[in-house]
Amino acid sequence: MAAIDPVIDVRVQADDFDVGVELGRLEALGGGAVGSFTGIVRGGDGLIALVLEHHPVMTAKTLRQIAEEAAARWPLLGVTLIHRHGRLEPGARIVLVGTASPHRAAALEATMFLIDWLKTRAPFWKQECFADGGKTWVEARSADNAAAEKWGAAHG
Amino acid sequence: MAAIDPVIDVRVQADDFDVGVELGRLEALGGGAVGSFTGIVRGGDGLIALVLEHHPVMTAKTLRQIAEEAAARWPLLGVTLIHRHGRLEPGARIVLVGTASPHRAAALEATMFLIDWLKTRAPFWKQECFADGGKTWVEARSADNAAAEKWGAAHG
Amino acid sequence: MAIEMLYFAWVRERVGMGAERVDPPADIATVADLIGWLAGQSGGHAAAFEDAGRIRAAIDDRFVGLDAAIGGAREIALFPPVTGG
Amino acid sequence: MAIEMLYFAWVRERVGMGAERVDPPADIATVADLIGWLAGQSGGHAAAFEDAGRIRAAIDDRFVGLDAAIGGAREIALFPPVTGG
Repeated sequence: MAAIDPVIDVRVQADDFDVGVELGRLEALGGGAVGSFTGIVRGGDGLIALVLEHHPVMTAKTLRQIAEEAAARWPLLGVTLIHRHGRLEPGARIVLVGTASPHRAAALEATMFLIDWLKTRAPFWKQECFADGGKTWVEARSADNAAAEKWGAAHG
Repeated sequence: MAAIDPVIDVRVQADDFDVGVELGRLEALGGGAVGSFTGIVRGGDGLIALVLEHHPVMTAKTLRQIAEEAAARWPLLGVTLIHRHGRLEPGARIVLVGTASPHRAAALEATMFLIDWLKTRAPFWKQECFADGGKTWVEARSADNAAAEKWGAAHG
Repeated sequence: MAIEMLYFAWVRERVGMGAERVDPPADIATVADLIGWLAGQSGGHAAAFEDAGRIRAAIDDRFVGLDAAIGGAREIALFPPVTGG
Repeated sequence: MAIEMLYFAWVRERVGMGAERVDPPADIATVADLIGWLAGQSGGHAAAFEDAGRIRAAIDDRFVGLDAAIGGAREIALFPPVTGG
């Protein structure tokens, strides 16, 4: 797998991102197969915003490690991970995972792996803000841990 | 699974498509999770173009059936399938699969299912055109059949 | 029993046309029978249909197996295994 | 042994600050020891660290278990399980 040296692009930012532009960069790597996952703030139950807090020093480093782990497991030409922080209203994009590979299964499996690991390993915390003024820190979900654990331990 | 009536958008066209616009439509459905796969013409070995022939009456109908099958298996809010035909040069997009769901695993598994079934069930045929004037019809791959078969038979 | 035939990809190229109207004899009951009969119609047809195992079929825009009965078919498409995606 | 502490999410809110410099006694050897010691520093610290099982930690920007030794640590972050993505 280490035969390919993938283009890893990791960003932690308050601003929105352009999914078409980001996936276009991955398409241009020539692999033929591009997979993506976009996470968006879901409304309902009076939610007016999520506030995403993060550990500023660790986040980019952790995302890079997760991207490198994916590149060690699948033949990837590129991995893009973008995670927003700050206040995000319903409908706002939170996270983008994008992969490029010569193989469609590699692109999509790596995408799934990346979002599963990112959910349980990247130092972000979500607070829900409701219309009635209430605020709640989102609890970690055991289903997320189970999803991450099915990929096994880190290689590195 | 039938509780949700998904937005199914199926297109067979010669023109290119805008991945950002298409995925934006799926994001707007409010599910929170959008998955995608984009297939692109891969260059190399003197390939100058693919020519995609299709069965004009059957293609859109078949893509719709495949999308409905995915919606019967996963809780999807939306499925977008766009497949181009005609002459496509290296770097050109061929196919887009996009899904929206409340659940990230559903979005990405359905994306994988859709591209696997599309490869083995949609009536398209690829011809490779080479710089030396040679033309070759792409042979069906047993790996593609195996990938499609792992999802089992149609529900309908 | 006139049937509108459609051919795609290398089947179309070998036959030398994308569509034709045929009127097979009454004892041609299945798609496989039809393929065997078509193979005798011209050199191009023979080249297209020399190996029926490589041919896939649709009757009136529905995929069928080669053992499918063709009675009542208005249109039959013959083509190689699909390679889209 | 002065350590720069960082707190995130509800740990930060309960402690009442995002960072502080602490100087725990010499017998505080592990992250778990540190959490127990911090819990005695104020009512806010007590509320944040009443259940050590809900706390995760990083030493000098690397995730560690609560049994990790803190000797030589420059900076220690304490926070709830992550909920990004």
